[in-house]
Amino acid sequence: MAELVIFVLFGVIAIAGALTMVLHPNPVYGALGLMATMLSIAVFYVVNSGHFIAAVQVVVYAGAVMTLFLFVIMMIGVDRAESLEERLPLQRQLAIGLGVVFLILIGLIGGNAWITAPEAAAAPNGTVENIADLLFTDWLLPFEVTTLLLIIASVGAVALAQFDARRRGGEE
Amino acid sequence: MDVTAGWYLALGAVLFVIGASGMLLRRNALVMFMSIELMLNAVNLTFVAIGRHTGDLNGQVAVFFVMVVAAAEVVVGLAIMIAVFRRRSSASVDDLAVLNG
Amino acid sequence: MDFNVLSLLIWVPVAGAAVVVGLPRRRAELVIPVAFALSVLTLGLAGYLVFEFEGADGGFQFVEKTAIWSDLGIDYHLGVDGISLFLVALTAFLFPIGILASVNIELRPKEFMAALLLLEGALIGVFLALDLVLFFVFFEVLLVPMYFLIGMWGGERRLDAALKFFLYTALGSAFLLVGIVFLSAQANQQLGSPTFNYLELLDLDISRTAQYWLFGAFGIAFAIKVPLFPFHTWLPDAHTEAPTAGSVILAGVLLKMGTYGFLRFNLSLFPEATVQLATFLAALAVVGIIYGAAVAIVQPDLKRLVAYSSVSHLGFVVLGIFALTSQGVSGGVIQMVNHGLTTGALFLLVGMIYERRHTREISAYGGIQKVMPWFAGFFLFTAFASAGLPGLNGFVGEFLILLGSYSRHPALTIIAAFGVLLAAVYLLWAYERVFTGEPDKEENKALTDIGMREIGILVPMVALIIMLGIYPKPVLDRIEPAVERVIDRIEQQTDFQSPLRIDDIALDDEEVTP
Amino acid sequence: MTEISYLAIGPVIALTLGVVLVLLVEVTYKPKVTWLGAIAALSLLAGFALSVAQWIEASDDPIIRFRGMLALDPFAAFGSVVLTVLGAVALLVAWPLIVIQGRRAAEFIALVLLSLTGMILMAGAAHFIMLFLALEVTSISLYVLAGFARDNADSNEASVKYFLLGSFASAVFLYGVALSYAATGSLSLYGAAEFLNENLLLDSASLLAGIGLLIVGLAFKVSAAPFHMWAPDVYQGAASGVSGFMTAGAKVAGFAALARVAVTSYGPYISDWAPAVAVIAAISVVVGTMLAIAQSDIKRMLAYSSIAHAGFILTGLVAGIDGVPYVWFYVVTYAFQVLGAFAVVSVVSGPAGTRSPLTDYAGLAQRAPVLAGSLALLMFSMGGIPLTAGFLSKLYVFREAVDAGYLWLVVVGAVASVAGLFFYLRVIVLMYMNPQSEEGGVGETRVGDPLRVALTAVAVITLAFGIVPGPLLDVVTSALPL
Amino acid sequence: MTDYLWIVIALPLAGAVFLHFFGQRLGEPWAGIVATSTIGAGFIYALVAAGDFFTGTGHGETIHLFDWIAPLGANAELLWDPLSAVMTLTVTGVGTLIHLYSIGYMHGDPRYGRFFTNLNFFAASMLILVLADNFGLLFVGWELVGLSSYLLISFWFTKPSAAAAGKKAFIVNRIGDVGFLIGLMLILANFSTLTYGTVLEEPARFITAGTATAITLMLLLGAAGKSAQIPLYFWLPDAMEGPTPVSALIHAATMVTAGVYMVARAASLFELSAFSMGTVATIGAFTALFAATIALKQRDIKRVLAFSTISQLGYMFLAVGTGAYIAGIFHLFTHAFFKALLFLGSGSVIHAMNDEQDMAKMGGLRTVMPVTHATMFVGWLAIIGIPPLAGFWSKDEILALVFGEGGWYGFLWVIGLVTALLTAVYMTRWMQLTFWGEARWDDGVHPHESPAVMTVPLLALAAGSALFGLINTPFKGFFQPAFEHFLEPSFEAIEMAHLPSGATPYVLAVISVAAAALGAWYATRRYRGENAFERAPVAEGRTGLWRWVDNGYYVDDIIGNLLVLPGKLVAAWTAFVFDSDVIDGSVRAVGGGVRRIGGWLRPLQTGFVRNYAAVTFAGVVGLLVWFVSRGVS
Repeated sequence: MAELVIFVLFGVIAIAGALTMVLHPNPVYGALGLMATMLSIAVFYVVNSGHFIAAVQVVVYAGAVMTLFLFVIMMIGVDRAESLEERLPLQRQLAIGLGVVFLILIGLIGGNAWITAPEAAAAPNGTVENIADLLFTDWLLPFEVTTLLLIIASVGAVALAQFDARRRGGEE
Repeated sequence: MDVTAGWYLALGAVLFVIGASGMLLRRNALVMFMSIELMLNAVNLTFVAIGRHTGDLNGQVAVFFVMVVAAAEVVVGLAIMIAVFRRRSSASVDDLAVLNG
Repeated sequence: MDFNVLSLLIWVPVAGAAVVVGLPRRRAELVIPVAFALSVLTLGLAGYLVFEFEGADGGFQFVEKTAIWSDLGIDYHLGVDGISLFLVALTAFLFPIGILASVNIELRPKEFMAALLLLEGALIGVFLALDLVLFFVFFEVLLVPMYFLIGMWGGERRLDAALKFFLYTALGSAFLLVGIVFLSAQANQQLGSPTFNYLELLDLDISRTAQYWLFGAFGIAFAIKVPLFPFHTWLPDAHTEAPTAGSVILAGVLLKMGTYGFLRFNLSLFPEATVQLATFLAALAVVGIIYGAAVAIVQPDLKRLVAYSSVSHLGFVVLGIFALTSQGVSGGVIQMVNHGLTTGALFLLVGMIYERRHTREISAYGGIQKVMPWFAGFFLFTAFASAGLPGLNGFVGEFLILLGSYSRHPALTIIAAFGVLLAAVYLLWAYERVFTGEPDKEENKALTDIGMREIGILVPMVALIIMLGIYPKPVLDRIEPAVERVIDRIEQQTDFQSPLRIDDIALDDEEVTP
Repeated sequence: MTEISYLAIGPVIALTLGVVLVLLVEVTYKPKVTWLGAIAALSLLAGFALSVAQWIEASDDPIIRFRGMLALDPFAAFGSVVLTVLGAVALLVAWPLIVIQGRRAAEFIALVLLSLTGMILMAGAAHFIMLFLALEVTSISLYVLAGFARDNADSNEASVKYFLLGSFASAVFLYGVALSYAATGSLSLYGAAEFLNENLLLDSASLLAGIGLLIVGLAFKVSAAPFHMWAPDVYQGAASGVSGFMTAGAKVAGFAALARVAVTSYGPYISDWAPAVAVIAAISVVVGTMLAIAQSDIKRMLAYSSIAHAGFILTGLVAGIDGVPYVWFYVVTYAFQVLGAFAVVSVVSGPAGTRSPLTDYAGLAQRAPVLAGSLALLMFSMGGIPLTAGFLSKLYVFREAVDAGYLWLVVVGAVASVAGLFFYLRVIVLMYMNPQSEEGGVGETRVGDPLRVALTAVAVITLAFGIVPGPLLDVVTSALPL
Repeated sequence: MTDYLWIVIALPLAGAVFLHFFGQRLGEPWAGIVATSTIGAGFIYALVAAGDFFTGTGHGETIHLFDWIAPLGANAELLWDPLSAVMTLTVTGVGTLIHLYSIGYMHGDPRYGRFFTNLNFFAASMLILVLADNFGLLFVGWELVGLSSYLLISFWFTKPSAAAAGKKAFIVNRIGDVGFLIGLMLILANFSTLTYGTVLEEPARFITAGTATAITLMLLLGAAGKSAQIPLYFWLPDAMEGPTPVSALIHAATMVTAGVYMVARAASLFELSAFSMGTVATIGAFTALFAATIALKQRDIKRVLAFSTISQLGYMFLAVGTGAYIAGIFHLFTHAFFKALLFLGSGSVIHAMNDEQDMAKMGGLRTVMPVTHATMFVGWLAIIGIPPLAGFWSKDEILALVFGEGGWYGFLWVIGLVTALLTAVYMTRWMQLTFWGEARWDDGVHPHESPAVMTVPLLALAAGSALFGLINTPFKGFFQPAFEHFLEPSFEAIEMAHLPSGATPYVLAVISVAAAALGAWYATRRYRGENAFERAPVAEGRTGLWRWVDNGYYVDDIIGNLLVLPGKLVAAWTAFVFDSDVIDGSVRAVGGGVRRIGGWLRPLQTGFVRNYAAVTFAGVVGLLVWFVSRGVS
């Protein structure tokens, strides 16, 4: 019963946050809405015994990523309400129509059987220990591959966004 | 009334569709990007819910990796946005339509 | 002697192309002699082939078979029978002539000769291939040198013509490819292993419906190549814009790939559909005969006129093939050779006059028999050969075709006979306008008659035209057994009975009752 | 731990080492760019050698390593052989572009190597999350490469578009992974296959929806219609020197992943996914061809043609496991062709250029016979003219599709390939037969040595495998996933 | 001897080949001498080879030379029987004389050698025609004489009218040849071979009367083309553009009789169909009358003779159509002499008048050209049928045999008789305007007698015209019908027409001679004095009927406007509207359409990334629809 209350409450918050992001003319509000959604999802993680990822969700997503977003919004200077008028023909109808059809299709799936894999008696316990246990055995290789992603992120960021300083150096 | 995994899956699907619609509806590149993040979050929720149902912790580990990917993507993505939009004071992708046809 | 003469026939010219391209720039004067020598060598090989060919055998001879792309059952499988023998010989014969006719090419002669030699190898390959994919490879790849021949060395509208030629024929090839692939899938199901081997595919049991579709797929490719009405419009453009050697080869050999394809593949592989559709194709052929001739009559351009005459003549070939009688089919085969010679010669002649006056307009000429009597003589001779004058080669084929197809398509054949009349009309009318009267234009008065080189080009063609007209027996004797096999096969596979079997003719008079 | 196999990740390690070295050397010594190239070349060479070693090892004893994460099978080994060679040729092609990057060259080289690493992992991934990671490694590097020329508006636009749409597709792909996970309870490709082999699903909706979304994600990477919209803009907006690599690499890796996922995990459901793949193939072929005809810029034309080729390759995939060798054959030969074609473009319109109007090619045959000859050969091959690899590729995939009962798809493909000839021939017409060839044409014609080597390699591959496909066929027929 | 019969063909053929290469170099008169001697030698050879037929001991034999188109039974095989012997002798005999004559006539022509090449070639072709043992080889000769005719008519090719006439002759002949070809198709379809041996020996074994009618009518079309009968006669008058010896040899004596020969040769086929026989006879009779009426008003010295030839050929058709094959061949034989004579004589006149052909500018030549006039006088008497000259015997035999058939043939006899009257009129007019009366020469024209090389053949032909009738008189003893006996072996199995019994033939002879005499008398009266050449036979002026006759009943105009012109228009429409717009237009439309579709699709690639996302998402949804519908049970 408690879970139902939590699901409804944070479910509504999550959807509201998501809709705010999509519909609010000001990207800053949008970012905040998304942050609300993310925090709600963190709550759901906790409910589903995903303690570790709930923490990561809060720290990385809500904390770092969304901050970064807000920072860039400010930096580019689009921290103000913008027109939501649609200039592309059919675009809005398509977006809503396709979204509805997509939901109906997913609903059809859910109407039968979401999960055909065998059901377990108990939910897994996503503590740091348990996660680490998996992460450094079964998931060793993906864990190492993430380093590649980090290299790419840093090299990419430098290659794209680093201005002036080194170029000046190069040109001298 | 038990909250089963299906509930979370449904919620995930709704969030995913909202994210996808955001891609189509908003012309602000940053908002579009946030929509993608929303979609990834929706999928993450799905993963966790399925993992709960099947008693499989791998679902949660997968979420961890998605987060890593998302973080890297955000770094690069925002770098691209900065490189492209910094001098424009606008983040409208509708302004980027020189290449067409 | 034991050597792979068929392979040599294909690869000597191809290697020749490589040699020509490899000649150093400063030895440019060697290009034409080398190319010519290699084409003559090929002709020699073809001569050897004709000479060594066992006439009474209707099957494939000199067969070579090596698995090349074995995973799909694609073999390097060559063989020659009475049907392909003379087409190979014709090809080998026309190329040295084409090369000699092109000695005045100024733009990139090296590439020109290389393209010609490549074309020769591929063309011979088409006629020798007994593997469907191999056939298709040759069939398709020769578009490339031909495309360049038209596109680089052609007339004013060469770009459009080259593109149209390539795309139109490639469209047909696409259907052919689908048909071939489908056929091999059938083989996979029935024989248990994939194969494109013509001889093995003959054993397939193809349903009637599938036969219709396959006949259509193969048929469209070949009908475009022939070209049958209404797929003919690429032909006048391509023929007209191509350089002389290109036109000669195009008309002389390239079109024969279509009729050869019909005969080799459609008749043998899809006998049921052939019997059912024979009248339809014969009808298209007859429309082509009359239509091509009628359009040729009013052409203001000499080369276009000859091009349209090809449509008409090839109609005869198709009519003969779909007569499904021994005489008709034999006539079709020999007419392929004949048309190659006569129309080839006509294109050479048009090329010669074009070189002098740089116009193909009939109205630009008049009375040039007076200044170019030799040229006029050759032209008239060739025109009559083309119009099917007895004693010359064209007649033998047309006669066999008309008489052979009457018993199967009486009404159509009677209409086709008027093509013979129209041929006389357009050729003689053109001759009258170009050659007779007093030369009234200044440019025409100054024309010089053809020289020794040009006569040297024409004489072998004329000799063959006469020889085939008077004594076609060696050719017919070699063609017939192969043709008989085709007809036999149709009779075995269907309930069709060919009228006019050769055996009937030999019947003792006494045994015949009305 | 026997699950750790250094051989299985040998090429990845080699390339990663190369990346790290390039970056460190650059930071430390700021050497001439040639040195950086040498390091990259060495790492590619090592990667290639290790890939060959993988092949030798795996053809006897294919196995999954890293606890179900990475396959060490002929399929993966072949993929990494091809990709290392492709990477080497791509670096040769991109060399003039690298040189003009100045001090940013190290980053460029590093990103190329990184994306290659991702591609190699895509070919070997045996786990959906592993595949997702590999996909992202590849994609994110390519996003950066597309926008590498920061000052070029076209490049900017391309990278934004590529990034947004690519991430969108990744999210869709990931949702597919989730649905598949829901259906099978496994995130491993082989785990899923095992589950599906052992259990007959009464209700396969979530599985099939998952398959569908997975196909979308990978079809996006290989630019199959209707998930192709990004491709023309991105290939055009990227610097000419690197668009070839983007096209070719993404195709090889994308099809490798698609083939493995489709035939190993979902092989039993071929009757469900093959029709969908066939429709995608048909749409790709038709849309790619039709739009290519209407182009006046050769880069866009090549992009649309690559969409059509994606369709042709998918035609082979509808036959399932039987078609995989021919998918390989097609995608490998095509990858080199498209790389070669863009190489010519990068000369004519400059390595950093983004536009390459067809008019630049008028009379190219006179100004640069080598370039024109190579491009003509590639055009004929892409058009499917015999004696080129392009013809045999088409023949093979057509045959497989007919065998699988997709005659209609083959008819569509065959007709479209003729229509396609129209624009391939148009390039040749311009280069060889243009009436204004004397005055027309402004493009560059100087060909450097690296490019010469690359073009020769491409031409040899195109011709050799068009005439003697046997060796490659022998290899691809055994390059099957475990 | 007969084994080497091919020599008869080979001689002129070799002459033609030799002269083709060396004729121009040999020049005058050697080229002519070579040509004449080859055909002359052929004549002698044929004469010797025919020895057995003269003694009545010979019978037909075939000589196989080599296989030609064996599948059709069309091989190079010669048939040597009395019929072909007669034809061979006529061709070579008259041919030799005309060759000889040409040596003089062609004097000074720049293409002297080429002329004899063609003339020799014609002789060879004609010999192939008459010696063939199957319809295939017959058709070879049939077409080759057409070719020679074309070459010789347009010999003076710089004259546009000559070139056009040659073309017209060939094409009109080809119309007939198409019919002939269809006939051959029918023959092959029914007999499986073209060999005479099978086809002509009791054809009833293979075919019904209906089939025979079809075959023979088709063959008749061919014959009508070659022999200038209605409806394909109109090329022959134009053919007079050729040099006069050509007109004499080809368009009077030999080639144009090929049709008659062919009908006689295929008698056993024609016999099976009464309808075909009637058609042959009727066409012959009406052509005879029709051409004779046109001849009445012609002013060109050669055109009169041309129409006369058509008319006389009509007699021959009438004969073979009646079953009077031998009489037909006999008339063919005598006609060869007197018509060749008349043509050569007119050639002599033309030569003397500096190539003038208009009779309005002649007259009174009797005195300056005595030899020519004398020989022409013989020819005139022969053609109008005055006994005992050749024309009388042959024409009268035909008329008598036709009369004897009765019924419809009785009507045809009347036409024949009227034609005989008209023949006398126009031939007398011809003599009157050319040789008699006063001279109407142009200034500067000084007629003179021709050289011996021309007059000797005239004399020889005149002798033939005068005497050869006697070889086939219906009497006993010395004047027995030798010609008939000679030919009989060729018509053994054929039912021949019979002469009426009793005195009727003599009465008929008297009637026809009277008609001829009447016509001649009337014409000498009518065409005397000023401007006789403008005068119509009855009534004055160029009005009404006579205007029609003057213009050959406007047949050429009708054909030109109703057949040729619409034909050209249809062809032009086909070529420049249908072919280029409809057929090629649809090809281009397909090509252009593909491009246009590309053009239409291009704007869909808008460049807006959100559109791209929408399309992608639509693809996602589309794919999901498929997959979910497959998965949801």
